[in-house]
Amino acid sequence: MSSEMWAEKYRPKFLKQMVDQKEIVERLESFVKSHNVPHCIFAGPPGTGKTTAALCLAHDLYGETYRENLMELNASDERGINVVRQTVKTFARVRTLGEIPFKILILDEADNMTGDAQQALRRTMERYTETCRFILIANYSGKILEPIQSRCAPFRFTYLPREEQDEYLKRIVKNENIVLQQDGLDAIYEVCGGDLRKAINSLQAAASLGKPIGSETVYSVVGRANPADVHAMIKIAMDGNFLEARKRLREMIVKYGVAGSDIIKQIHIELFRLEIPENLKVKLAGIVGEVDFRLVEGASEEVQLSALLARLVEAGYEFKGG
Amino acid sequence: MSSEMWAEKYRPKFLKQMVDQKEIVERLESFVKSHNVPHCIFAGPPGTGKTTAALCLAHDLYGETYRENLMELNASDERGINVVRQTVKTFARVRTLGEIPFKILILDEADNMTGDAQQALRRTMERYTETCRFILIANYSGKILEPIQSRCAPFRFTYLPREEQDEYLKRIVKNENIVLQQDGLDAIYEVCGGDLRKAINSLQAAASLGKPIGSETVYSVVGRANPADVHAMIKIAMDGNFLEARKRLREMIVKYGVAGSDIIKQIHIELFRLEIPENLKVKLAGIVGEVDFRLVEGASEEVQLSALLARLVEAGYEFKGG
Amino acid sequence: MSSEMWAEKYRPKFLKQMVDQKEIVERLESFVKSHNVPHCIFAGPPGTGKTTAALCLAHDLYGETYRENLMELNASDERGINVVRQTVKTFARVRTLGEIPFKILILDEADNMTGDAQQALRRTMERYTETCRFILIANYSGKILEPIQSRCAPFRFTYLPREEQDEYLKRIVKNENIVLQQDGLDAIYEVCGGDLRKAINSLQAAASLGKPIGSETVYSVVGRANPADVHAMIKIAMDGNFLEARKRLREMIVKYGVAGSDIIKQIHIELFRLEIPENLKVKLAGIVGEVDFRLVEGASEEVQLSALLARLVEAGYEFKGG
Amino acid sequence: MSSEMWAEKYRPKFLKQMVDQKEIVERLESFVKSHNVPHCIFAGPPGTGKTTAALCLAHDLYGETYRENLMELNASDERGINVVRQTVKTFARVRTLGEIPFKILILDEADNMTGDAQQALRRTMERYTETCRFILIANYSGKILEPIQSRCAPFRFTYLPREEQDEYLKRIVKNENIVLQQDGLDAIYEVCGGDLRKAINSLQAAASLGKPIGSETVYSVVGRANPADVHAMIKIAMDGNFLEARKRLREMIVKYGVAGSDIIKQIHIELFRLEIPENLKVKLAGIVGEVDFRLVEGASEEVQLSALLARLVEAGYEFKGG
Amino acid sequence: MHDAWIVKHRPRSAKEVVGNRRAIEIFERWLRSWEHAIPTQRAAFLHGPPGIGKTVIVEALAQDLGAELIERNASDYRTEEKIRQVAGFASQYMGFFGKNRIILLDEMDGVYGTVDRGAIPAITEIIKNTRYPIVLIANDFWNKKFVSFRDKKKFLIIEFKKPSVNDIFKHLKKICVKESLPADDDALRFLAQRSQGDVRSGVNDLQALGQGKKRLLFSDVSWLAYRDRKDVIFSVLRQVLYSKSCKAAKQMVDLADVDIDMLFEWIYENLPYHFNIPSELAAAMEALATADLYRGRIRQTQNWKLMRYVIDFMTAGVAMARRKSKPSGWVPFRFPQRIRTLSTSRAERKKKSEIGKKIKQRMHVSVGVANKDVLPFLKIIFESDPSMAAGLAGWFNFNEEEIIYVAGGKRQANAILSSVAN
Repeated sequence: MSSEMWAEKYRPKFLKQMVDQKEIVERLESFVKSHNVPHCIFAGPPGTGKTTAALCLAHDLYGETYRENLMELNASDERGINVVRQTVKTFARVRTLGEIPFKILILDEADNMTGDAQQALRRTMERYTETCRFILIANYSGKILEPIQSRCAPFRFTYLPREEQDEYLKRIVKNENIVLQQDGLDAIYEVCGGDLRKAINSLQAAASLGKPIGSETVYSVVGRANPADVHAMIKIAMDGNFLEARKRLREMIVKYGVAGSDIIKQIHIELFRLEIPENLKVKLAGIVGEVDFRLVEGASEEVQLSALLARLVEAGYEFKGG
Repeated sequence: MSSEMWAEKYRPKFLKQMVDQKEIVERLESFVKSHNVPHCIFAGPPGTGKTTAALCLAHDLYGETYRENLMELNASDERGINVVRQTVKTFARVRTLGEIPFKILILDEADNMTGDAQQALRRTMERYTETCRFILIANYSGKILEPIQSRCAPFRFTYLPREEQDEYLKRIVKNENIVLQQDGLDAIYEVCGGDLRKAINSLQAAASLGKPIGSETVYSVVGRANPADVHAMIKIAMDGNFLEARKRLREMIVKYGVAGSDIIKQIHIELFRLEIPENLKVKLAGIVGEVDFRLVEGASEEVQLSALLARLVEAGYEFKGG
Repeated sequence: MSSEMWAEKYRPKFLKQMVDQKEIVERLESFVKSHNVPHCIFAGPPGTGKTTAALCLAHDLYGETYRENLMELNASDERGINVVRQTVKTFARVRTLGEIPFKILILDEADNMTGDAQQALRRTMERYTETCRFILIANYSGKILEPIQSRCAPFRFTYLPREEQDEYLKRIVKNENIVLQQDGLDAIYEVCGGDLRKAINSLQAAASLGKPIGSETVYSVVGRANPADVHAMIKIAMDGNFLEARKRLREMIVKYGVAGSDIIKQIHIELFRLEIPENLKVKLAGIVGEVDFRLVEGASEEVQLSALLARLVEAGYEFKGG
Repeated sequence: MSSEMWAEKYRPKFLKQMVDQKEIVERLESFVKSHNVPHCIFAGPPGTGKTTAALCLAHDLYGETYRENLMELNASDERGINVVRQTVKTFARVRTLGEIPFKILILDEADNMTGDAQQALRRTMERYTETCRFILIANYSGKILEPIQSRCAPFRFTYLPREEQDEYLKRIVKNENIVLQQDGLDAIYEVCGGDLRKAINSLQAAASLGKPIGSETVYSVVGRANPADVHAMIKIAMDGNFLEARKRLREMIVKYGVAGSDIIKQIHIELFRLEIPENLKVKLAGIVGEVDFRLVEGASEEVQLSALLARLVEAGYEFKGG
Repeated sequence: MHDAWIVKHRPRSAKEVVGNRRAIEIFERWLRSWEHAIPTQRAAFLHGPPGIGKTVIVEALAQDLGAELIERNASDYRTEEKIRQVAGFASQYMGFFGKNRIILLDEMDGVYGTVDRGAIPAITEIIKNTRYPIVLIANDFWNKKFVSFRDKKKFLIIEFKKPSVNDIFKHLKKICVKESLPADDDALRFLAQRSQGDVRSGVNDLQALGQGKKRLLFSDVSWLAYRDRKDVIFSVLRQVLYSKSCKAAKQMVDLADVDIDMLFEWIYENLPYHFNIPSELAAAMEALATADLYRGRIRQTQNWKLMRYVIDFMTAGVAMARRKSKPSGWVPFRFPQRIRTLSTSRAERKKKSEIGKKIKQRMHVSVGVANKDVLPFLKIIFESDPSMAAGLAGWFNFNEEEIIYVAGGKRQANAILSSVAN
């Protein structure tokens, strides 16, 4: 098993290699052309290429020496005010040698910074604006202070459409010489949505088993239950067979090594695929919400999931009764 | 894109430039006239001109050298007892040279100081009262110890009325040569209330996109969903169309890059604009509160938001049924 | 505005000036007469004159040189074992020169000392008993080790009765030439209970506005909502008028500059004064507590306060319905 | 008589001695052959040979000096970020002397690590990947961060099938010269499922009684090994004797150190075995779920569980009454 | 005249000490036995509540016997080194005048339990070789740091009890005579009762109230605040359990100045005895559980303002649970058993975790798993099969104490221990 991460190996190096986020790529390329980059905010869900875009931008801008003119910092790692105050300052203070008079600092998970740290960041951005441009990466731009927002050009990244993700994965499959079955591909999309990084990581983990990759492999590798199993369990419970449903639940937990909170999420998803009246779905969604919350608070998985099944049984009665 | 902050650029420099908070300005001008300033507390919500007023006062009092006779400290930055004990003492100890025998120290976010720090502050205020006057800036004066309150003249700042804020923004719009549509103006007020600083910051961020500023731009820039969209989603849910409401919700999250917890806040606001009976509002307010809390505790956003919609659907049934 | 603190200015200097705590004062006077003072514990809530009594005792005992024979230490300031071990020993070791062969050491907030520090104190008290008498000042004597309690004569200070506090304030009012209306006086008592120091501080802060002092002034100065307003809001909510209650709540927040969490505290107080069945009060306390906790956890103030009112409305329904 | 715990004495030393988990053993042997081991995750329920497999792998890899090249760490004993940062680093930093250029670190109960600790672990794994390979042992792989999972080869251990467990036990029986009756064997499987460690411990404890081992013996041993006689406690409560039930509860918690969460799980299971009407069971299950939830947040497990006992008393009373 | 009365009227000889005649007699006999030879018990450990004359009796007897008293206090022997300096020398070498000598180590409670850096072992060591009687004094003999002093063969353990109300009354009366302070018997009896056996506090009160008076009347004393003792708790409890209004139930807590956590335990212990209707018991326990929930939240968030809800539910909440419930007859209030159980089992829990660590080293499991999945089976083996147990004890490297623990008692462990010895 190669120790290289595919997510790295197949990461685009230049803006023009980026297949997705067309509109954004265009705006970034115009920055490269003009040799000028404003402070930016890259906002959007995980795995949509925010960091990749920032790295490509730097690569295109500085060429092969881009590593020297670029710094990546993770705000949530060493959260707090000191990162900003010190590391950032040190980096920003030193002038660059090349043609471009400024460096680029990528601040990942910027929306995880405390308010105080953001205040300090704001002052730092202001002071070093000539020698350093900031690219703030965030899931939610709304969590970044407005005085910072008002200094930055905003970019919004969105999830990859299914086809683009599939294409991407198939390219890897071909290159790595592995076998990915259609149901495996479906399972990856089911589990990862449009989060490309997660999809590639899951593919690599599944590939490490050395077998053709089908849906079971994917689910087991990511520690998620097979939706079909979850579906079956819900049905059994709603048919009134509490004990059998509980057995199935335990089996799934053992078989896929799923954490209780993940099972809940899956029950939530399956709920909406059940062929039951919508008002029943509504009711069940409420119950799932309650149990999800209790698990977050640290309640016992076994007790709470059993309680959930009991509620499903009840709902089943009502459904048939009413 | 200019790197100057408009909130700074358009900040009044002298008391007479302040268009709002008339009564307060008058009292402050009388201090300037008498060359005497007591310790003060400026209390009120963010963006109502507290710091501006303090700076203007100093400017009017000392003229162009006011920077030397003024110190700004943020109590929450370097919170705790040491700020007070050391920085404050050092500053207060040095006598001024000019006509006015005292300096002014602005202590921002004074209500964030710990009780111990405030005790120390109290002693410092007492000791250096001849050479230094304190202006404590706070959101809530109630969080300042009474022994300090009883030493200070209290000033209460309130939100700017809509017209004054609009006027302010329009002046900037004209000066900066940008286009702000009426619905953009409305959106800024919707989002910022009377918080002028926030309004100017949002305007500047929206302007950075280089397009005429309409409501969509504003909402997207500040990471808030368009109230009309939220409103529509609630209505759909209450009409019983759970799945469609859920779809809308997801779209909003992606489109505006809004965090779930922020959507909750908006649902809360829209709730009170719905044309539904009051007892239904009561019920929904309780539900929104519950879900808001669950998200704070770290429950799954997707599960909880579904649960919330489910409760809205239920409420809709009841409303029509009963 | 004078910078002298009224709480200091009007503090009694001699035991005979103390108008309250008659029985205790009488005992202390007999100590003075017999030139003998045992170790004492002065326990009781803040602002009931414990420190004042100790200072007066010393004054009466030593006359004008009392400062040399008296030491005040705050146990919580430099908490821990070292205060006791070192400062206290140094002071207690030096004999006095006057007629009285012992000094007096006032140890404020003695109930904040750690167990270890108290153990060390116990020994010190014993060893230096001939040259030094201790007056331990505490809110709760229960937090002081029994072996120490057993070495001390206990005095419990209680809140000033309303009339005595009023008399006190009226004296100040007359002296300072200000106008205090009856409802202002009532408001001070409401806010400060029998805490005289707090009452005087509030009076001084209110006086600084330079207007006749009514209840509104007092509440606004101390950043508390008027209990009558809170009371009315609860009643309106429990009568089922949700929107009106919410309007009132917002008005209070703006009018008095109160933080939401402080409003909750007041609702909690008012709730036990409502004329509703006793068991309903417990239920409401549960609702208030839940919301209070949610705020502590960082939930949205606005959303949660609405939820609180909603729950009150519901409780009102139940009450009337059941 | 032997002087070892049988679970250790009969623990396989080499991969080829492992009779179970064939597929896994095969993959591990291929690692040994290639002298290369990737980071691994061993996931699966307790007593399925995860630790054994890791130890065997190391033994086969390094031969008799394997102790020096292997480090065992238990995340639940030394939870938190510092273990990872420091202990791990120290170990990983020192190069090995032998043929194999890396050491092996076994991290048991890795799913108990906090998110922060796992983040730190991830970085450590990355940095020291040349000199140290990690085997993470976990019950649920789903609780391990994705970036870590994607760096590890996943292995999923499952419960031993009945025949393999039987074979294992019979070998011990023969070797230790004891008598195990068929019904005893059945009972062990009944009680232990496929948890081999528990099965062997039960066998050894049963053997210590010095009699041929039948089902009676097994049940009695397992019963005694489980100090929480929750069944009896529930009965006592439902018979109306709250004080005695509370006494039992206190013994379990204080004397035997049983965790409250284990007691409640047990109560939940016993509930469904009670001879009471179904709807009462459902009702009680709801209450148990509620208390389970509060158990986490409350200060005292005993108080919370006592409240549950009181509810059982109430239910028992109603049941008999109605 | 400036001395505090507790100093001024301190007993000068054993006869003047209030109460505890039998204890004093035993102690005196032991001290006198040193005149003939060094006894096997080289130290006496006097223990009992504060203010009943433990230190005083040592001083008085030293006086009576003409012995030199070397008195040391906790602050003098926090470390091994210090204790050797102050007591080691004195215990070996004679003074100038060849006088007898008593070494008093007072206030042993103040010796740090865990961080005493060897003070207690050093004291035991000095006692082993001392040539003069050593007297140790503490309030709480059962504290686990004194475990090494519990051996009755090596230490004379004497418990001092609270003197009777009558004894204290007489003592106070004597002082009044000396101070020429006429006093009502009622007043003195009230003070005696109030002192709850603490003679010193009784004398203190007498000075606080009587000094400078022409005559001490009952009305002069009755207003004085109670020290925080049981009867305060009792009246709060009664009010909490039987109040008809929230206000009344809550008020007591504010007025009575008691520790909230302790009060909680008292309510938790006693509540079930005062509710005889199951639904009301359940409601009351529910209220208490809610109060506990807020205690947990306070612990978790460190936000003390939530304390108001703890108080609401543990007082008003409990009181409002009552509809018709009455106790069956008069039920005395009981001391919280949980506190007692917790403190007695603390040492045991620590032992258990030590054993868990040893199992962990042998069996590749965490301490938690060791205690849950291995120890219970080990206990059965240790109870049933001494020879297998002996082997395992060796394998795990258990010490004697641990073997006794796993075997469930000394008696059961004997067979194992003798087998280990072989």
